[in-house]
Amino acid sequence: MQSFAYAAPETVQQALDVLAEHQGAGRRVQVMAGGTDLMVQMRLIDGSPRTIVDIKKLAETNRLDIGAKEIYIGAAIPGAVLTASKPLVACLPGLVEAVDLIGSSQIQGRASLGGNLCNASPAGDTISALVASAGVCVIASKGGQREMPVESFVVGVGKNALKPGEFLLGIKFQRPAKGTADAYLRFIPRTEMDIAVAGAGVSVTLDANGTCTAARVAIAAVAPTVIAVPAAADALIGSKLDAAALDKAGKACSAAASPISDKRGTADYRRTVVGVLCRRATAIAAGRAKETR
Amino acid sequence: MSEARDYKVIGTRVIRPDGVDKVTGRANFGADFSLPGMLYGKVLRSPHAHARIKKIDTAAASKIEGVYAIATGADFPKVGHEEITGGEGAGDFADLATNVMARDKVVYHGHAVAAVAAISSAIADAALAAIKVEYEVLTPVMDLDAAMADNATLIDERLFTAGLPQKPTKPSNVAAYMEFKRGDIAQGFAEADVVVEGTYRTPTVHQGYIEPHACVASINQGGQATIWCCTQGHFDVRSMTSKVLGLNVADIRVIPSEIGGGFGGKTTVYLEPVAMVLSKKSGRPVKMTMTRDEVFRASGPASATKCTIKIGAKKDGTFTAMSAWLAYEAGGYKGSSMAPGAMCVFAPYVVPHFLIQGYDVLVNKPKVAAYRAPGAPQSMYACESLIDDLARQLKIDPIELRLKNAVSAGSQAAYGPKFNAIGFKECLEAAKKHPNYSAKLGPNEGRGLAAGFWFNAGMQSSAEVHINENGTVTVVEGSPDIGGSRASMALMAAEELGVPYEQVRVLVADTESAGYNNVTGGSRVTFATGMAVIQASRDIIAQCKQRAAATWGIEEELVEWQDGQAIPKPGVNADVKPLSLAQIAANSGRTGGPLLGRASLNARGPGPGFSINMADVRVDPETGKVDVLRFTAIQDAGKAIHPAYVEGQMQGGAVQGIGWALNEEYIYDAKGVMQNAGFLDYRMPVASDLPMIDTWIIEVANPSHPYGVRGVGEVPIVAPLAAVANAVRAATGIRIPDLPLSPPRILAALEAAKA
Amino acid sequence: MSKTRVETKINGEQMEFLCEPQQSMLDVLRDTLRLTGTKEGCATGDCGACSVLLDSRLICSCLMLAVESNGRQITTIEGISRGETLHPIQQKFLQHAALQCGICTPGFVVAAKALLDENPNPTEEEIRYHLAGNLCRCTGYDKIIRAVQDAAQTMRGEAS
Amino acid sequence: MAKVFFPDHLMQLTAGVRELEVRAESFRDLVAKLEQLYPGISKVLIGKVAVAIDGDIIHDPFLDPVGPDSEVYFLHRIEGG
Repeated sequence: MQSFAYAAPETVQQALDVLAEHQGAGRRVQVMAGGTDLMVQMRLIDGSPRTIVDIKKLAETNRLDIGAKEIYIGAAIPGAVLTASKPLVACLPGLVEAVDLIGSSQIQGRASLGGNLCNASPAGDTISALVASAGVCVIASKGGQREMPVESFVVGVGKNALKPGEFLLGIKFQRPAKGTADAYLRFIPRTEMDIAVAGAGVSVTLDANGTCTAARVAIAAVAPTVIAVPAAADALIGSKLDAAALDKAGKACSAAASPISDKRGTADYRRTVVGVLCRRATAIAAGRAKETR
Repeated sequence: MSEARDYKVIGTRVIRPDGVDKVTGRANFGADFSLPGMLYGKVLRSPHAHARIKKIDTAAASKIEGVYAIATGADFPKVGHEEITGGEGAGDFADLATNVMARDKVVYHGHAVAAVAAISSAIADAALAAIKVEYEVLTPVMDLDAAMADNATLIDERLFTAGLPQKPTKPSNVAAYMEFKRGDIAQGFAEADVVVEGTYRTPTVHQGYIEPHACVASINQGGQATIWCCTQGHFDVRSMTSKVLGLNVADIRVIPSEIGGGFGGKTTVYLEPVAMVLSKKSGRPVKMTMTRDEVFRASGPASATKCTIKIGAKKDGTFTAMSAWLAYEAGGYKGSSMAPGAMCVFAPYVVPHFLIQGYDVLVNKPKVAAYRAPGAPQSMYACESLIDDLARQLKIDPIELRLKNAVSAGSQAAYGPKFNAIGFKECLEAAKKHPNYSAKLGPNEGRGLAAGFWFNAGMQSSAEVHINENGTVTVVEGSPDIGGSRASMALMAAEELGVPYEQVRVLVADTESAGYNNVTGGSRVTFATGMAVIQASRDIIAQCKQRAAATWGIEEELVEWQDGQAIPKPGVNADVKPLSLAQIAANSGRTGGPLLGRASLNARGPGPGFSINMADVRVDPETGKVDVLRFTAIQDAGKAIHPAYVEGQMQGGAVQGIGWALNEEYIYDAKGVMQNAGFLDYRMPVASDLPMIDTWIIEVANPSHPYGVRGVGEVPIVAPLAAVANAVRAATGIRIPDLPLSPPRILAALEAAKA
Repeated sequence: MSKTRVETKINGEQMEFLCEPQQSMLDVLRDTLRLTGTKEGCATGDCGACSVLLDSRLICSCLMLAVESNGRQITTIEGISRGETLHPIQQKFLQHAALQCGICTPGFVVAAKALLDENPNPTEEEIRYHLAGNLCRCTGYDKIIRAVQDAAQTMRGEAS
Repeated sequence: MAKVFFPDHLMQLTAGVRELEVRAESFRDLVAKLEQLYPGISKVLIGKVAVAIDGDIIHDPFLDPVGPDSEVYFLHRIEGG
């Protein structure tokens, strides 16, 4: 019988070696960043033995870089560190909002952006914010690093595009230009501690006249994966983000949604509310974009 | 009996005696106890909501190294039918026995079918996985409509409805029918200018105590056993375990730990008899704890209900007739809190003509247990919602409408007797004056108001008061302290004896060290056990007077007790100095031995409790989300012994009620499997969901208690459901009769109203 | 199953224990080290009863592997007060009757300490959101919030 | 004489009588007199129901005094949570 094992490599190469070795031996291997989802899964869903590879000790998964051109967020940085980073909040307030919404203060002490993304939940709070801000996954692979847009990283419910032996190092972004800002809103029945019933991440760019020149919209918990909604972005681009444009974008989100009914909400409800969230998030992003202009 | 007097310590906000241990982590709760050589017990639970057990194969599990005992229904004795002489919802010992461990049939998802004890919990898990159970799966019956349908699948083929005027000819899922009536209901409705009617549903909800059930049981080869557990009633654990296992009561010692919440849910047994069987078979102590998932699936939630209420009234608001049709889910075994629900539904009002019909109905859900004022929140939610609609229709202020019909001393309660002094009108008058009743509301905001009621309970209690050699005091009692009752006991002993509060310590003792006490429930402890503490303290005073008289060589009648010392009565010509409790205690060996006061009683006259709650909410018209902006709880406590803990009961009950109103519910799939058996998706209120909960304590003394105490623990959960629902009605203009008022339900109603 | 040896500093004291790789910090604290002040309410990170500080950061000990604590520092409820005096948060919980059954209290005290160490003057809303991961079913939170507000004031050196 | 009131669910035992007057000194005495009127009723009245004597609810009545003007109501037992 396979038993549990735990490894906490200190370099990327060591981590890749452990993955290769254990997977090669036919063992089940699971990469752990914050571990807040993994621990619950092991308790409630599948407690079967595995090798747990803890990637919290790697420099690359802990690096937070706010460069002049590029932003890099290590995959294992706990939410509490990201929300406390003023430069990051200034650049990507919507993403930080999404991070901040993952669980309680206690969860924030452990849960990471990388874990939330790799977990690939349809309701993952950060994923739509990452898509809206055009995040790119930096993946450690046997042959070196490879990159992939967040949009194509999540491939199904709980499924990501990592191949055996790979793991996520971090996510990078173009530093938002002047006049660009993001926002993320989700709906939950309480004020905290729930999984999103629906969510919307929006990034908009405004020119000097207040006209929207670029936009990205992504919605959560209304389809098997977080999805980008180009039709909603199109409704915003070229407008002054007036009520009519917001309404059109909201309707585009509702139309793009293909939700299910479950313990967290009905399909009809999710479809309606995701449109509301898109509108409200866009208004927040627009307000922020004006301030940065 | 109630004595008007100036109190020295009663009514002060002292620090509770068990407080330091609780803020430092020293206090030992149910799962904190361990014994050397202890095994870990775990339960295999049914994956089906309704099935016959055809075969259980434990052979493979028993071969696993480290497994010391396996138990199934075959290891438990057959228990005959016998009513459990508790209150509502308690049921039958035969049902209790099969609820603890299924025999031939499982009646809910999560029902215990086997248990193992192993050297570690990991090995116990492996052993559970190796037990093979063959089931014949039956159709689950998951709600009242399905259960009460003519051709319903029967959960118990031998169950015939009790209480019907005519004996039923065939079995059904309706375990019991009950009727209460007065006057002529048809005449009453004929006299009405306005008749309103509504049907309301409430979901299955859980008490939500944060501490899962836990125990350690150890039974020796001679049949003598000790159980350490978290319970609201260790004497009940003893009696129930002895019945379920056929053991001698005197052979079972139950030691209560600190208890991490109960709210009625820890008034029965689940793990204790199982741990005993495993301990007997293994010859070692066995520890069992429930996971949160097990707590939701396999302890005792509160009934889902369907209630139809009809009210007839004159134009001026006077009620002429009321009727109620109430159906309560019991779970897989009979015994819901339908009867108290039926007795409470119209209790706050004077009604000349009424008819109340109640049904106790089996469904394939866990057997319900008591939950804070069991039965009352559901039926009174329905009635108080309808009264709100009636007030609107009659254009009468909801407080005035209730005042017009409110019961007061001398009114005949719908459940029978005439009320003695009660504080319902006082609560209504206070609400009228409360600034929150006239606070301004903004757009999409609404205010709701509702009344609450609970009988409160008396029952059996006993207490001892020991005077230590330096005059300090130890109170020994047997009512597990869930909400700070040791502080109240110490206050009452200090008040009587005339000593500082800090000199009194209180011990909740085990079944072999304390006299018998009924369960901590029914809001009875401060009232009844407190009465025992007062009487035991008076026993001490009588003894002290006698010792002082003997010391002074005067007649006992010439001594009185004042401010903690014996003094000669005014006018008595004796050249003596007062004797303090400490002096008498120090001299006790010379005057007849240690000072030991005792009292045991069956407390009569627990004063009924009333409340008024007001909620202000804002409803987001686009998402249906409800935010509670203000909440005001006004309640008659009779006399608040420790006001901070009375407020705490009011605030905690308010928030449980808010949760019940807004988001809490058991969600089942078509196969009868609960989908949200965890705190993540059961959605109890969290700190950021709430405002401060404003409280006003009203004190209309209960004439049957020396200090005027009424129970305060249960009333607080009754009114919030309708207060919140009425506020949502006011904010949206729409009456949504079914709880919870979750965002999808509200948004759907808003959209339906638009269309 | 081979056990792993872990060295960690708990409440300022260097400790060593053996654990299995999949064991949670909570299980080791309670079952191996007998530090039962840290409570289990859900074991899924939803109730906060198992709150501890990991290198002064607030976490749920049920969501952390015990092996991860190697070389780290952990503060549990047993380490909040030192010596003869209670921490101001503990004192204020007692004064305000901010506990009824007390099972959630250790988690609240630890979480409140994490908040006030970081933010000495939080608003009511900040306190409520910070403590949203700690469930209490008895108090309705009112007196807990007041106790934390009062403790903050005391810790800032202001008269309450 | 004390006034005695039965709830609907006990009226099957009293042949439909809802209230009557009984001279009794105590609850025990009262039940003994009711037993003479309605044989078999004492098995239910002692141990299975609660009683309110002059508005005070008593869970396990037996020796409790009943006054000449007392009102005695039989009730379903209530315990609580």
